[in-house]
This record gives sequence, C-alpha cells and structure tokens, in this order.
Amino acid sequence: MSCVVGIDLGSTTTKAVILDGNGDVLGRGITNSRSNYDLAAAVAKTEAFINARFGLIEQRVEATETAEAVAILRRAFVMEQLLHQLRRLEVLLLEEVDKSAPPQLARPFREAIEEICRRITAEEEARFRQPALLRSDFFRDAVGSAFMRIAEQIGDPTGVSFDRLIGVYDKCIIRVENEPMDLDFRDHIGDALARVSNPRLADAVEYAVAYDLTPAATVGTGYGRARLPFPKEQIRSEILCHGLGAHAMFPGTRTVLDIGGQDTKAIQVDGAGIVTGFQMNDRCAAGCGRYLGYIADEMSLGLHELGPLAELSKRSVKINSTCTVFAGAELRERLSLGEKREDILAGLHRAIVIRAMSLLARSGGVDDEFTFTGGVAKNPAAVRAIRELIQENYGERTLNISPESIYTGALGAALFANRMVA
Amino acid sequence: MITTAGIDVGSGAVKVTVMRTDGDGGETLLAQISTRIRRREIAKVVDETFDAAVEAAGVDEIHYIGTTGEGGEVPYATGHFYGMTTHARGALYLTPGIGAVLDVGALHTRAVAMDGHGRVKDYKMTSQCASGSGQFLENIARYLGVSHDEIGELSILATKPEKVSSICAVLAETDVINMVSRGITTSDILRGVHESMAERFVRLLRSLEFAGAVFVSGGLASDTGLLTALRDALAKKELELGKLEVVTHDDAIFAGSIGAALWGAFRYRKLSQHGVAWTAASKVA
Amino acid sequence: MTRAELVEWARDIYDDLDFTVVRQWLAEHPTRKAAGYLPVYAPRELLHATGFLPVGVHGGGDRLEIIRGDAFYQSYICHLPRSVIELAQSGRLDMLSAVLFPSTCDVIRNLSGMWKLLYPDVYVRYIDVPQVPDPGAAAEFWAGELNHLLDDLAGVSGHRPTDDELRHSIAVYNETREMIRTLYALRRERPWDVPTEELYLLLRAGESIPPETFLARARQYLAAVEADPKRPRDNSRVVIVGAFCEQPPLGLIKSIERAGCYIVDDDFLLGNRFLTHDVPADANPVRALADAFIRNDMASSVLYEIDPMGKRNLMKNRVAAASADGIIFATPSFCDPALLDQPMLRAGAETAGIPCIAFKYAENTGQFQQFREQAGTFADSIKLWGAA
Amino acid sequence: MAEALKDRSMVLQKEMIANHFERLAQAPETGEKVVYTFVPGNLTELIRSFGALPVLPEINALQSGMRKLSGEYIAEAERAGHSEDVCTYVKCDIGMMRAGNIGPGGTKLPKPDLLLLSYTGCYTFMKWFELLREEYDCPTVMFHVPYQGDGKLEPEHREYMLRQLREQVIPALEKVTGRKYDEEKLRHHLQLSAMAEDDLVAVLQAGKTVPSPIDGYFGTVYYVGPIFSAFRGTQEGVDYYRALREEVEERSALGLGPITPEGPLEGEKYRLVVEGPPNWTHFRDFWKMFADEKAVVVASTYTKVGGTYDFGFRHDPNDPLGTMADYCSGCYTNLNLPARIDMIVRYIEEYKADGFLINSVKSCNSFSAGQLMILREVEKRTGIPGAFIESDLVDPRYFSAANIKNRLESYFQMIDARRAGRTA
Ligand SMILES: Nc1ncnc2c1ncn2[C@@H]1O[C@H](COP(=O)(O)OP(=O)(O)O)[C@@H](O)[C@H]1O
Ligand SMILES: Nc1ncnc2c1ncn2[C@@H]1O[C@H](COP(=O)(O)OP(=O)(O)O)[C@@H](O)[C@H]1O
Ligand code: SF4
Ligand code: SF4
Ligand code: SF4
Repeated sequence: MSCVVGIDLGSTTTKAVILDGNGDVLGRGITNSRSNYDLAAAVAKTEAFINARFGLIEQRVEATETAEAVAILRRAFVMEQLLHQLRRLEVLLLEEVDKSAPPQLARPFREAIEEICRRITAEEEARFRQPALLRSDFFRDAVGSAFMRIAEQIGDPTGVSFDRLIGVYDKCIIRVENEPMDLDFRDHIGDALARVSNPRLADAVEYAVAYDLTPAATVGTGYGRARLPFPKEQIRSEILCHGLGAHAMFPGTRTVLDIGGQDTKAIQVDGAGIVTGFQMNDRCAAGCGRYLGYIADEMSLGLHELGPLAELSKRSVKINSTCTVFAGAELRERLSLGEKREDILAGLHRAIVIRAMSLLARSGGVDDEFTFTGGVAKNPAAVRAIRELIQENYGERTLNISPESIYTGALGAALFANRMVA
Repeated sequence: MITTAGIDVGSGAVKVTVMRTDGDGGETLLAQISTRIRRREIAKVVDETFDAAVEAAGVDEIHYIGTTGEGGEVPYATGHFYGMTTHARGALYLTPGIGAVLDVGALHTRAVAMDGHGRVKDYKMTSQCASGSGQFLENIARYLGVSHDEIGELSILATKPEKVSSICAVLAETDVINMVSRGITTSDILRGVHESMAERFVRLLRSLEFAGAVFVSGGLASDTGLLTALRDALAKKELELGKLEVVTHDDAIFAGSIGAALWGAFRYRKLSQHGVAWTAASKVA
Repeated sequence: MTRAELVEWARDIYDDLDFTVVRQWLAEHPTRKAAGYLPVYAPRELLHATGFLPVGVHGGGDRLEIIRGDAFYQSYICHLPRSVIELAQSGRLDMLSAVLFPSTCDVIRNLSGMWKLLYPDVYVRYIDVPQVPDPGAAAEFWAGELNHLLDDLAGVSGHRPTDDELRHSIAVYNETREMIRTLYALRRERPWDVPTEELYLLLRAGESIPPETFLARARQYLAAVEADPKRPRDNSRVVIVGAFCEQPPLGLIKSIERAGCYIVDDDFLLGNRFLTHDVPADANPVRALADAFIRNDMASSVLYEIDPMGKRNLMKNRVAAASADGIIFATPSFCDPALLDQPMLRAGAETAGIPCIAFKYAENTGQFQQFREQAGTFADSIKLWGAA
Repeated sequence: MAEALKDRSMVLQKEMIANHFERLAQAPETGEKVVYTFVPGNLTELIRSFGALPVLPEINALQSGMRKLSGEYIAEAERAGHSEDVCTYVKCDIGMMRAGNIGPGGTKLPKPDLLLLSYTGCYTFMKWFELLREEYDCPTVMFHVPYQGDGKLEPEHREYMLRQLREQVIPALEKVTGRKYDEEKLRHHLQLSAMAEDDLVAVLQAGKTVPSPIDGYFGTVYYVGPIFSAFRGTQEGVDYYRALREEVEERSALGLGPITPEGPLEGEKYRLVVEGPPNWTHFRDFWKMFADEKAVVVASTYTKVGGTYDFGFRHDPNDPLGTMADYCSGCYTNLNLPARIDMIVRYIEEYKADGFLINSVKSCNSFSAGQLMILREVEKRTGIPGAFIESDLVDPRYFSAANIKNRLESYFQMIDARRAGRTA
C-alpha cells in the first residue's frame, strides 16, 4: 500500500505522521529536536513507521487477541530499542574510559561502567514485567536518571568518583543521541516477540514486517525545514501545514492558534483548509510556551501543575513586565510582597494569552470554529483565558482542542504529500 | 572634618560605608560592611549593618547619612542619591582616573560616563529585554551545571568560542542545548555568551563620551571571563573608540555606598554654606 | 469638597474607560450629542456652540488591555492610536456622534481615514490647521476650515449657533484657559502644594465634562489647596517636554515627582493651552478664533516653526519662565513630532547651559523603575551641582 | 532585445543623472542656484523656470541605501542625538551631510540656496527642513498643501495653495535667484512635463499586459526616477521617457517579461500589486526573492508618490499655478486612506493581479500607519488575501531576509493552494 510522510521539524520536538492512500493516519512519531535536525527527522520518521506497523498488527489480530497483548509487545519493542541504545552507550563509555582514564583507574572504571549498565538492564527488564510507572520514552531521560542514581551508589570518592562517572556519561550520551542507529521495526521486533513469548502474535508480526510501506512522497515543514535534506518542492511553510492539518482534524476550522515552545502562530483558513491570513511572533519567548516553562522553573513547578494552580485564582494580578526574564523577577518580587502564587500565575497566563489575542487580531480575528493547537493547549488555565477573551471580544465560538494537536503541522505536511501523489 | 555614612540597599545585600573627609580633598574610609539579605526583613538588615559599621568606624557623630539603591525609605537618612550618581563617585574613589562605570546587574546594565570629579555626564541603560543580561548568563550556567564562581575561569579557557545565535535570553537555551549536543565545550559556550554580552556593553559605551578607563561594578564585576571578553571586544573597536582600559576593584561592591558617603559630605558642605546645617547624629547617639 | 475628594472624583473619571460621565450627560436630554477630538488642538468652542459635549480622546493608558488594536497597528507605531481603536472597537466610544482628528501628525491623520471606513455613521473631520502663522492666506484658509466645520457640526447636531452663542462659547473657553493658566502658575510657584498628579487628573477629568462643570470643580480645587498647604521638599524643578499627544501613564508622572523632581511646567494635554491668550469675544467669532490660532498659538512640535531661531530659543524661554533647573524630554516611543524636534530643542537647551535628560515611554508602560532611576540621577546632579 | 531595453534607456538615465550631479557640484563656481525640495509635491518646473537646480534629499538617501552607505550615516545621526524611532531618510541625509555631503554620485553636493518645503502628506518633511535649516542657515519657504482629508481637492484648498504660491513661494524664488517670475518659461517646462508624463503612463500601464513586460515596482522605481527627481519638465526627461516607452512597447509586443537583476524573467507565475516603499539596502536581494518565484509586480502605489498620472492628471501649461496645486494635492502621500484603498483595488482589478503585498516600512508613518486596515479592506473588497511584510527604507538593521523570505514563500504557496482549490 502506498503511504506518504509528513515531517514537522519543530524547535523543541520533531514530529512525523504517516498517511495511507485515503488520507487516514497510519502512524505518528515524535522525538526531541536537541540533536542535529537530519537525525531528529529520521528518528521521528522511524518512530512513526514503527507506530504504523504496530497499527497493522492491531488490525490483523483484532479478532483473536486483546489490545493488551499488542501493548505488551509494544513495550517489549521499546525496551529492545532502549537496550540496543544502552549497549551502544556502554561501548562508547568504555572507549572513552580507555582513552581518558588515568592508568591506575582504568580497570575499576571499566568495571564500574559495566556494573552500571548491567544494573540498568536489570532494572529495565524488571520494569517490563511490572510496568508501574510511566516515564519519558526519550532515551536520555530514561537512562540519564538511572545512570545518575547508580553512579551515586557505587561511586567511590577516592577512586572512580561519581563526578568521573558523570563526566564520561555526559560526553557519551550526546554521541549516542547524535548518531544514526538501527532502531527500526525490523531490527527489534524479533527480539521483542521472543521476549513476550506469545506465539499467537507471530503471524501478525510477520504480516506487519512484510507489509510494504514505501513512502510515495515526503513533505517537510517546521522551524527547521530549511535544513531538511529535501528538494524545495517537498518543503511547505509551517503556516500552510498547520492550517491544513487543523482543517483535517476539524473541518469546520476557520481560525487556528498554535502556541508552541518557541513560536506562536495565528492562522486563518477557508473552508478548504487554505490559509487566507496569518501572523507569527518573532524570536521572543514572551508569548510562547517557553514563557510558561520559564515561570514553571522559577517556581519549581512542573509544566502540568502550572495551569491547575492558576485556575485557583480569584483575582488575577496584572503583570507589568513583558520580558520573560523580567516577569520572572517580578514574580519573585510579588511573592516576597505576599501576593498569592495562584493570583500571580493567573496574571502570567493572562499575559501570554493577551499576546496571543493580539496576534489573532492581526491575522484577522477569530472566526467560528476556532482550533487551538500546540503544547500550551494542554494548559487548562491558558485554555480558559482564551475561551473567555474570545467570548468577550468575538462572541460565541466553538473551541476545538485535539489530544493529537501536537501533530497538526506534521499532519498538514503529510496531506500535502498526499496531494503530490494524487 | 566631616563624617558621613553611605547605605546602599541592593536586591541581594546591604552595604554600609563610613567615611571621613576634610576640606581639602582628604578622604578616609573608616569602615565598610556588607550583609546579605537572605529573605530577612530589609529594615532590620539595614539597622544591623549600619550599627555595625558605625561601631567599627569608632565615630560618635555622623554629619550626613546618604542612602542609595533601594534605600530611599531608610528613616534616619539625611538624603538619598540614585545609583548612577553614587556608583560613579564610588568607583572613582576606588580607582582614580577612570572615565566611566559599567554597572552590570542581574537584569539591567548601566553605563555611566563621568567627569574628573565623579559627576555623571551621561548614561545609557539596557532596555526591558533581558537578552545579554546577567540573569541570561546565570540561566545558561545553570543549564550547563556551572557554578557562579567557575564561569569566569571556564570562559577564559575557551579555544573556539561559539556565538549564541538567538538573541532572546530564554530561547537561547535551545541554542545552547543544541551546542552541547554538537559537542561544543562548556568553555566555548560560556565564552560565546560573554562575547555577546560584551558586544552589548560596547554598544552602550560607544554612545557615551568619556576619557579614562571603564570601571566594571555590580554583580558581574568578579566574572573574569566577562572582563576578558569586554577587553577583547573593546580592542576590536579600538579604531573607532580609541584604546579603552577595563578595570575593577576587589571592593567594587562598595562603590555605591562609598559614593553615597562621599556625596553626602559634598552635599553637607554645600548646605552648610547656605546656612542649612543638618546632622544625622540622632541615630548614632 | 476636600482636596482628597476632588482628586478622587477626578481619578474616577480618568479611570473610567466607559466614559460614564459623558453617557450620563447625554442621557439627561435626548437631543444631546457628544463629539470626540484627538490630541492636540481642536476648536472646542465650535463643538460647544453647536451643542456638543467636547470629549478628549486620549487612549486608554495603562488601564486598557489591547486585544484588537494591534490588528490595526504595527509594533513601530506609537501606542495612542491602537488604544483609541481598541476603545472604539470595544464600543466604548459609541456615544460620539462626531470625531475630530487634528493634524498633529500622520498617524492621527491616517486614523481619520480609518474612522471613516470603520464608522461610516459618525461625522469624521480631519482638522488641517494652518502651518504658517501668516495672517493673510493662512488665516483665511483656517477661517474657511472653521466655517466648513461649523456648517458640518451644525448639520450633525441640528443646532446652528448664532454669533452671540459662538461668542458665549468663546468666553467660556477663555475662562477655562484662564483657569488653567492660574493652576499652572500656582504649581510653578508652589509645586509642593499642587502635585502634578493632582493637577493632571483635574485637567484630564475636564476633558470629559462640560467646561462649566470643570470651572466649578477647578475653583473648588484652588480653594482646597489654600486650605491644605503642604511642606516644600529639597527637590529640583523640571520642565517636561514631548508629552503633548500620547499621555504618559500616571505612574510615570508620580515616579518623576517621587524621584525628587518638581514638575513646574509640562506639555501634557497641550490642546487645553494651545491658545495662549484670550480670544476676543466681541468680534466676528470664527474670524477671531482663526486669528487667535495664527497669532497666539503655543509654539510646539506639531506646527512648523517659521523662525529659524525658534527651536533654539524655545527651551531657554520655557525654562526661564518656569524658573526651572532642567528639562526632562519625556516622549512617547515612535512619536515623530516629538522625537524629530528633540535634537533641535536639546541643542538649544544645552547651548543655554540647561541640563537635560531624555526618555521614551508608552501610555501603557507598567514599569517605572528605569524612569525613577533616570529622573533621580538627574535630580541628584541638579541638587549636587546646580545653582541652589 | 532584452539588451536593447536595458541599454538605451539605462544609458540615457545614467548619463543624465551624472550630468546633473556634475552640474550641482559645479554650482558654487557657476553660481547656479540650488533649491532643495521633496519628491512628493516637488515644484521642479517652477524651480527650473527660475534657472535653479533641484536637489531631492530623499533620492540621495535612497541612493545611499542602495550603495550600502546608509547604515553608517544613520549611526552617525543617532550618535548626534537623533532617535532610533524616526524616519531613516532624515537620519541618512543628516549623516551624509555630516560626513561631508558627498552625494550618491561621488560628487559633492552644494549647499542649498533655498529650502522649498512643500508639505505634501508627510509630517517628517517639516521637521526634516527645520533640521536642515539649522545646519545650512539658509532661507526656507513653507508651502502647505492641505491634505485630502475628505478624499477630494476642495476649491478653497486650491485657492489657499495658489495664494501661497503667489505670495510666498514665487517671491522666495525671485529673491534667491534674483530673477523675475517668468510665466512663459514655466509654461514651457510644464509642456515638457506633460509629454514625459504621457509616455510614463504608457510604460506604467504596460503592466496590464499578460505577461507583463515591466516590473511595476522594482523595475519601475528606476523608471520613475527621472520624473520624480530633477528631470520633470526637461528635454532630457522627454527623451528618456520616449526611449523607455518604445522599449517597453517592443517587449510587450514580443510577449516578453520584465528584466530583473538576474536577467529577463520569463514564465510569469504570480501577478502582484504592491503598496509601500521598497527596502533600498537590500534592494536586489529583495527583488530576487520575487524574481526567483517568478512573481511580477504589475502595479504599485509607491511609484505614485511623486505624482499620480495614471488616472488622468497631466501638468497643464494653460493653468501654470493651478496645475501645480492640483499636482501637489494629488500625490499619493496626500491621499486619504479610503482613496489609497480605492486605488489599490482598482490596480488589482485593472492589472489582473492575483495577489497583493504590503511592504510596511518602519520609517514612514505617512505610509505605514493604517496599512493593516488597508490590508483588511482590500482583502474584503477583492476577496484576495494579501501579504504583509515589514522592513525599512535605508536602515539595514531592519531587513530580515529570512523572515521576509519565509513570509513570501508562505504567501506564494497560499496563492498556489487557492488556485488548486479553485480548479479542484
Ligand atoms: N503537559 C503540559 N501541560 C501544560 N503545558 C504544556 C505541557 N506540555 C507542554 N506544554 C507547553 O507547550 C510548550 C511546547 O509546545 P510544543 O507545541 O511542543 O512546541 P514546538 O512545536 O515548538 O516544538 C511548552 O513550552 C509548554 O509551555
Ligand atoms: N532605465 C532602466 N530601464 C530598464 N531597466 C533598468 C533601468 N535601470 C535599471 N534597470 C534594471 O535594474 C537593474 C539594476 O540596475 P543598477 O542598480 O543601475 O545596476 P548596477 O548596480 O549594476 O549599477 C538592472 O540590471 C536593470 O535590470
Ligand atoms: S524580551 Fe525577554 S523574552 Fe523577549 S527576547 Fe528579550 S529576553 Fe527574550
Ligand atoms: S504620540 Fe506622536 S506619533 Fe503618536 S499620534 Fe501622537 S503625535 Fe502622532
Ligand atoms: S516619513 Fe515617509 S514620506 Fe516622510 S520622508 Fe520619511 S519616508 Fe518619506
């Protein structure tokens, strides 16, 4: 079956979406954009394909197996990927030790590294059997904290100290993150299947492996799109992709607001998803998701806690500073003057939303229906403030928010790819 | 002989200096004390520090108590002077011959040009954008896991400084993350940040006219990496700006309180000539 | 009323972005109409005589969140028009049947065209004041413009004033101008008794109420000041220049005074004082108004300066008249008239040995620390090295 | 053919400009009088009729921008206390003067004998000459052109202008040149103006042809150069426009596209109308962004700042002073916002444009304040979405190539998408 791929190379995360010939989503993949952009795009794409093949497995076994069985297989697969990366990390770590450790420490150092990797592997296998906690699937986050913890336990202040261990880790983790690796479906599904030892899935897996998912077209978009190794015809502006993506998710969409980590876009689309007007903010964190992220850091809160806390406010405080950093200082000052956290937070949410409103106004206002996308759409206080201000200034509007909204841009790109094929 | 005190209330610490001046240019520093505020009530810290400084100075009469910084509300002050006024004068006391002060704080930086007597001739302040501010540097350092004191040393070790391309103090973090992932060393990154800050400072200084060295005061005066970057940046503009020396002083944090004490003496004398004699003795008694 | 009560009364009007006092006035009589005018100078006598309540439209200051105004203006245009548009788009100016746009600058001029498109039912007039004080052609042109405006306004309000009614309106505004001159003189002499914040609020309230009411309140204020004298402080005396159109936030005015500067002259709400002398109330009224503009207009950045030495001497004269120690050029960001004039004015001031500082604000600026620091440093330098 | 077009008129233009600056440089020796004045509302015929030479500071500023000198000039002016926020033409001019007043041609510009301040729809003009007067200490005469606030030239306003011309402007010129006002001479220059104007209009309207043989913005700023500056009402001007017209008509007949810095543009893909002045510091890069996408500007408003001729106005030798008043009043800068919108809508329709773009320059409130409203109104009336980009005239700091390119790309893709949508 022919499929198409859309890639959205964002400033914080890179997303990929695969569509089938009918324009239905086969798979989605996401990775962080820390590393070099080519790689981020490749990883996101690989993830999306893996996702798609798992979808095929699900379809295939729908009648005979529970969703649970496939989920277990998927976990096993993710673990195989992780272990694969861990093995690579270990090789690099040992090389680094050989290269840079003082001779008298070479042996204990090697042993310590091997021990840490052994323990991480054991922990992961235990976790697989007992999947209690959710946590980030990004390799750095998953392995980093474990490495840190174990290094602390076994580090020897007089010999192979914690600092030494972390030192080599920091050097190598970046390299692991930045080298292309075999993480594809085919590479690890066999091991995963063996691990779950559920022979009833074998047929479906075989089917999924054999299934031809050769992309007929790929389109890239996003902040980093100029660096994608694609010819010009395969690049679309993120504005167009977001517009089309939002239209595909909610066909009644006329106005789209995307508040991402580093930019905010207000887009107007017509009934066919064609962009008729747009505005973007410039490179200033005030007014993007990062503003809230910075504030969360200042208050030692998690991003997800920010909105609910702000919602407790009865009386929002007017924030005078525009700049994110100055707002952080104002926040501290106001806290020390005894103002309530929730009231200040409410003011900060209002500030970012007001900025978004001004962008919306510039792009041509808010028409029915209004679709809110980007990471900040996950923040209930921001959503509420948007809802209120739109109501006050533009009247009643339908507000769409999709749980998959982070993929809006990639979806739009994939739809463009689809058009190239059609 | 006139005895005066300067109280500089900053955001992090209170500094008090007691000085003695005679009519013909003799200026003696009797005592100086700095206390960190650490979330305590500011008025208390001021009282404490002031009392300690007066005691250390061993004086029983103070003719003028000058405040500066956020010290406008100190009840026993004789007069208040603003930060640029006092920093210029204090810096000149610490390092005679300078022509300008660059006061680098966490959020704002002020460049102040002065004449040979420490009078403010002109100034420039950074805007309400924290790009290139001290806080910016601090955030980056925090991300890199570098402590405040290490920043300078690390920066100096840089071999291939890497410019931070984004101007926004917050979004620059992304650039830094990207740099780390590209294997650029901490030293090179810090130096890059220092360089962009230095460029910004050069722009401030460039719009002022003054003769003499630039004295760096404020929280970042002890950051040798920043000083080095500033020196290099000024050297690059030597054709346009002439040769500019960059100096600082171990007591740079006292520049404000010294200035307040010295201007207090000046003002006291001026008011006395006009027949208004004020003595701030009440507090000391 | 006590001083505090008067100030609160004025502050309420200032704070009220819905113009409740205007709406109340209109509600009192079904035939009443209100007309807005933008800064700087508008012939309010004509509005008054044709039965309009003249309402100063000065934007929403720091009390207004801009939601739709940014859809009309780029970031490099001053703040005033976007906040005026915000007021209008949110329905807060819907009680105005006419709006006058003086030729203060290109921004206000273009706003007149926008108003025509946005509010086709409102009478909109661009007021092209004469740029040259030529008692011949320019006076004739201006009289023609005023007559044209008078005809139009009469058409909108349905009341064609007689010459006597026009003369009466002129007399009322002569009295208002005289009152404002008195207030300014008092502040000049005893700035500690007339804090600029209070004076400003009073004048600002005066732009939303009938002139007769303003006069009554202003008299009460003068009496209250005499009854409640304050103590002088060791402050410097400064003149504020550049704030004639987009008004500074109140916090800025307060910050300047708190930093140790008495404001002894300013160009806030300049239209109030644009005619420096009484307009003859016994002549052909329109002609008299036209001549007054040609002969007795306030030298300012909004008009062409015909005298080559005019810009050089202006600051010297103003500082001398106010016995001030220095000048603070406080201009709205992106304000062409103020900012283009500033180098000339400043050069003149500096030649005369007058200390100056300059900063830029926006009407919605919320942080004053910078201004306080600059004004304070300025006050310091005057205190330490000034003549006093 | 392409070469012929480029060659003949361009050679002529280069020659006449070089000669003019040479003459200006010699003026202190030859004793020819020099009058500075602005492009919108310039009274070149009148100035010429007194045997004086016009200098147009805006043209010098824009040329400095194209020659990448403006950044330094502006910095110089800002160091001298001029605000960052104001029009960069003024600062560029003042910086250039401070740097020795070497004009764009490399020759020294003479001091003005008179500043003829024709106040035509830009407030900055008044301040500009107040500032120059401080530097040059020469007589200044103010000519107040009333704004078309109600969208038309009112008879009293015309009367006011005539009176000023007779009572102020002409006496000032007589005084400075020592010559008497000679109406016959003025008529002669006006006659020449009208001839050149006819040919210019033919060139401008060639943009209506599909494909357009001219670029109505980037190319046309060169074409309007002579008539907007010193050469209206001169024989050189007449010759230039005759040659230009012949070339353009030839290209048109052959179905050729415009010439761009990258060579002839064939295969026109988008037809745009542009509002707002161009950026000069990156003029070629800017143009290339359009040319690369095969976008041709078919008409623009900026090319009407020095006179709006394509709706019928011609200088009329039979009413010398009246025609000058009419001319000044009708310059694009003196039109109110509704009239500007009408004009753009008309261009979009008559020139068969499928897009329109506003280049909003930070410098210019006269142009920029209200452009977002123009955008919305034009979109509403034509149903064509417009694009909005921001830059500056001659301040290189405000040209963000990446940003503009991003917007343009998105915009062109949007037009494609609309077309695809319409045919689908
Ligand atoms: N769980 C969450 N709760 C609230 N806000 C969130 C959450 N996750 C992300 N965000 C917000 O979303 C922003 C990132 O948005 P995203 O659309 O992923 O950025 P980009 O498209 O630029 O990569 C963060 O800065 C943060 O403010
Ligand atoms: N008079 C003209 N007629 C036609 N095209 C012209 C004319 N003047 C300039 N151009 C176009 O503008 C381009 C740039 O011109 P110009 O700046 O004079 O070139 P240069 O930078 O080589 O001196 C030319 O390549 C040409 O395409
Ligand atoms: S204002 Fe603050 S948030 Fe915005 S660019 Fe500057 S530093 Fe970044
Ligand atoms: S503030 Fe200045 S630029 Fe803005 S409208 Fe008023 S006069 Fe014009
Ligand atoms: S403001 Fe605009 S019209 Fe006026 S001089 Fe500048 S660019 Fe020209």
